Amino acid sequence: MTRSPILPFLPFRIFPEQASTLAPRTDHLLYFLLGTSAFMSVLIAALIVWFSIRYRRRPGNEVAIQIEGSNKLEIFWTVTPLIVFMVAYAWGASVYFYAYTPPPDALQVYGVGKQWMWKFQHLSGQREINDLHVPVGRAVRVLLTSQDVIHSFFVPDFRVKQDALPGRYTEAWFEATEAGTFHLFCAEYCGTLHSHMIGSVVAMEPAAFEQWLAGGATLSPAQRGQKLFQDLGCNTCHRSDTLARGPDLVGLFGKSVRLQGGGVVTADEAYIRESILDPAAKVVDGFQPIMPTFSGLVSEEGIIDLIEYVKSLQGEEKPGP
Amino acid sequence: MTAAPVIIAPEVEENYLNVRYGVRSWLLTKDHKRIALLYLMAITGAFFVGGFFALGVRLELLTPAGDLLRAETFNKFFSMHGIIMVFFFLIPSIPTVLGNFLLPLMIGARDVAFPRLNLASWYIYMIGAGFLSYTIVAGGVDTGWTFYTPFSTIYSTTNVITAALGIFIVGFSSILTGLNFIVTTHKMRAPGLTWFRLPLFVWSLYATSIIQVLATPVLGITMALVGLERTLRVGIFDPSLGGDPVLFQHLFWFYSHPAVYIMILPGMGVVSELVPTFARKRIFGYTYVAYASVAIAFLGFLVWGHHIFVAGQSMYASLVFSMLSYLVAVPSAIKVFNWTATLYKGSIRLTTPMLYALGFIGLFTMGGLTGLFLAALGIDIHVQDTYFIVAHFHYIMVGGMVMAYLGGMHFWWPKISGRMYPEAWGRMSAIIIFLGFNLTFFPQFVLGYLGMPRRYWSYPDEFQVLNVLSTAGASILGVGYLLPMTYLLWSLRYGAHAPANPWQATGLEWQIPSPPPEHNFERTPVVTRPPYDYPGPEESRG
Amino acid sequence: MAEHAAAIEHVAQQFDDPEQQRLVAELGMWVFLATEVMFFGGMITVYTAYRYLYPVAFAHGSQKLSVLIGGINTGVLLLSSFTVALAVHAARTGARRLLLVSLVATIVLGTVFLGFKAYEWWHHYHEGLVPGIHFTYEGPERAGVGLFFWLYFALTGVHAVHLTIGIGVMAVIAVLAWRGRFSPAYHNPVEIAGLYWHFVDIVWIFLLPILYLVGRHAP
Amino acid sequence: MSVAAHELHGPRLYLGILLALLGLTALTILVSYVDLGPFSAPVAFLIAGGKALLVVLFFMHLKDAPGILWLALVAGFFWLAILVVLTMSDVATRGYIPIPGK
Repeated sequence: MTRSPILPFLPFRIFPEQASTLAPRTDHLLYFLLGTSAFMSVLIAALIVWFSIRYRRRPGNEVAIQIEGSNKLEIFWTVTPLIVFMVAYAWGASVYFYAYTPPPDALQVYGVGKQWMWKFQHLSGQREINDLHVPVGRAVRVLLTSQDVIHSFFVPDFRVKQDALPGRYTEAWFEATEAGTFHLFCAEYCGTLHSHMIGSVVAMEPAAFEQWLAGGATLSPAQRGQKLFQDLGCNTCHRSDTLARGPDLVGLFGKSVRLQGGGVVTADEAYIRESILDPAAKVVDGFQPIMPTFSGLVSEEGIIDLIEYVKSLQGEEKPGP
Repeated sequence: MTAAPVIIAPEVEENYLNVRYGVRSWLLTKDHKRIALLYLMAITGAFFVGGFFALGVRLELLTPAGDLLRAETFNKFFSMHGIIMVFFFLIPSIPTVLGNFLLPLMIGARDVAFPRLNLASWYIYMIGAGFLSYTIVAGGVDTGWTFYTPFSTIYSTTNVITAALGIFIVGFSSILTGLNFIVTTHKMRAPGLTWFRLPLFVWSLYATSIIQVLATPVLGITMALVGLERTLRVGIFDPSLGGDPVLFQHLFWFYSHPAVYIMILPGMGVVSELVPTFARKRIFGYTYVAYASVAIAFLGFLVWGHHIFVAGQSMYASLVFSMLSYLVAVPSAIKVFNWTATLYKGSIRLTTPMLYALGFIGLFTMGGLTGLFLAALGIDIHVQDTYFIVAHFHYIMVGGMVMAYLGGMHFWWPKISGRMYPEAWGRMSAIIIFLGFNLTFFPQFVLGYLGMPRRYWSYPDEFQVLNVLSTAGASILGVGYLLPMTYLLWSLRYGAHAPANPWQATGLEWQIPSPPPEHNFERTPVVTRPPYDYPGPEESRG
Repeated sequence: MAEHAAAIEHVAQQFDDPEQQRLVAELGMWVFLATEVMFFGGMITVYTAYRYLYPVAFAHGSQKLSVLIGGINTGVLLLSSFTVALAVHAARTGARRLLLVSLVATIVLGTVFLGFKAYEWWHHYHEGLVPGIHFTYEGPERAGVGLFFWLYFALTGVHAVHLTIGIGVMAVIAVLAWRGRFSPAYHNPVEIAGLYWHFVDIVWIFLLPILYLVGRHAP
Repeated sequence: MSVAAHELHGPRLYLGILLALLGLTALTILVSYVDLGPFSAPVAFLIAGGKALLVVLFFMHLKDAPGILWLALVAGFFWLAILVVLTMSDVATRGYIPIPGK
């Protein structure tokens, strides 16, 4: 049984641990709102109790003193809360921006929710179910999707939450500040064993994490992606020579792509995913929409592998112009 | 059985209850007062069925392991609890019972504008309730009351279609009641009863009706789309067929957020009647309280996006919805301040209805203030979909709305039934409910911030102490609700006969006998004075 | 005076006079129409979102519809609105013959509209354009085209249900008119039913461009 | 009495409105074949709105109706605008910020 460090006589905690860089930011806003709310609640309650006693009906106070109202007071208690609210709004928005803006050097992990488990994929090859190992002191970016219904990635001690939606990528990030094992919950109701879709985020000291990464690694996603790329026959069209019927993918990731009909799109994870599942949606200028859909043929994890493979094609320089 | 000790045998006047007898005279009635009683029976039934499911949920959560109910059953229990309480109790409760009974009386009319439509609304409600009863008997539904896609459309194996149909149908009952009240308020007021002489309960009913008329059809069409999607699987909210599940959430919350105001606005209206009556004082800032109702009804439509801050909504939209959410808190705050100011220099009697009203102000204040936490984007990320949310909306819906409903029921019980309820029992039950409520739901705020997600059948051990407290509170709350039910029924036979105006209140409804005659007013009253026109001492200021 | 008495006879007990009754009925209908706007509004929102997400697919889908039939049907419905306006005029002036003729013409026009609509639907079915039941479209943007047709059937279907109800209401009004229930002093039901009919017409006025006329100019 | 309250609209006026409506229908169909770029949809809605306004004003007699009926009509469309605009404020702004899902 864990006890609260603030009120240790209670048999339960009051605030969760602060185990990420986001947690104190969220909590400071909470303290501000708690303070304001406590003040208001106590004020209203005290006034009600005081008036109820002071102005109770009794001989000598059978008749009330009639007061119609006061415009000054009304304006006062309209404007004052509004100012406090706008402070809370701006503060909340700034925490929100922090919570959803990962630093560019963040370590990337893929997370796929399915009834009723979390599957994680490290870029170095480790796959985990319901556990997520991360290093302390380094930002971790979790790219989320779902294989069936909506789930939600929730780590209370990090104050992080983001729904994982089928058919889309969403993103959460955090930077753990202390080593330990923290609850990972699914927070969006997802069916019968919703409450069993829980796991742990294990934050490890960087050295320990490196050691963990080295052990038991199989093929990396990019390597698996390369194999899948060949198995599915993608390389028959996506190639750099003159037989190419689809765009060459080398050096594609992160670049802007000109589309048929004049649009421009950045080749990010979501675009590559869409191009695999719904190839006709955004066709690259100069190519025919002949690619068949791979929807139903590739699992969400397979798509992740393919995306990582396309990303890995980044470094190889094209031979000659 | 001994007869009740009747001290004076009062001359039984003809009233709406004894003017006609027999089942037919009730089931075919067009009298708004009798329709109110039909609704009272229906929603009381719904309340206790919904309460039964709540009991199951709370008992299961007594221990961390899922041991009392199976997971499937637990999920059906909280889903049925939510669906029944929201659509079949909270939304219809005050408008259809107190509203139906009082609106024509308060504005000096013989009936609502469309009496036949009013009865039809009740039958539509009963048909919807029939579909929902079938759903329960056939094994329930496990989607939660929110019916999120694609779970509800593809993955759930329970009776989603009949439940959606029940909600679709009961929605029309709500729409027609709202329509009836809007037209009644506009066109049926007694001579001299201008808008700013209306009781605040009428203002709040009017604001509620606007929401019912404009928001409910969107829920109807959304439920219809869910039902069709489940039958035909065409992909309207299914990402694997190109649909967008977040779009469903937009449509759902476009109704379901304003629906919270359908529940709470009439409650605010009741409190705005109770506080002046038992302080024997004009309400502080009448026009502000009146306009605040309309402002809440309007702003309440602009904030639904705060339910989906972490659901994949764009950052831009979240910023907009967060700011709008803070705006809707302002008129609510205005109301709380005005009620409190009304007590100042009043002549206050802490009767049962007043205890409920003051309890409402306290609990609503806490519910509203915790709403500010949820509107703050940064905190919402953490507490969304946890018990913090559960606690917050129970403070508004149960602590707020149900307290107001019970306060109103006690206040107007003499008018409705012609009998007085036992005052000592009334005060005791009001206090029990207040304490039981806080014990049930306050620990849930802490649970939520600690991170316990809602709709969990089992949970990690460290959450147990708070859950035990909550379940203990729930059993006290349960007793608290059974008490009024019992003594109000008791008073029907043994209660003292009520005079026309037991509280020396000012509204038009108190100028006629208790219970009222069939057509309310012998001759149409002419209103010449503002509402809450309580006497002051000669030297009164202002 | 006799007319006034006839009007008084129709006043329900909760009203003071026929004028109040008429205003109540009118306001009730308009509030109901506001509800109806929101009822269609839910689908319009879904339409807007998906048209934004799948602009090309919506153009493809729209091109599969027949502008000719859509145009003719718009004409038919506008004509029926005209006959309803005539019917209300006839009721106000006590022209019973004109009232009956206009009501029957309205019913006939409404039925013609439904006939064309049914023909269109039958045609779509044979072309395999009915999502969930018989959808064989295999061109580009299959998902978006499917959503377009799903919305097409939802919108035109709900509209057709409204029109069917309208025809039923007009039939009842026609029978009442035949029995001579209406007079210049009392004809609320004609006015109210007319408002409803015009609303159904207005819905179609918006459905024509959003369903039939998307991306017509595209190659 | 109720008749006197209304200005009577003759069948001739109705016929004129009908012809205008049919003309606008033909116009909107013809215009849809012209490539107006981003203006196609607004023009189509403008014409549809004009047609609806004609029906509302003359066939439904809102021209001479008390303000409260106007309020009901405006409320319906205004609330529809709230629903569409705020929903699109999400749907149309996804991906403005280069964070997946935001």
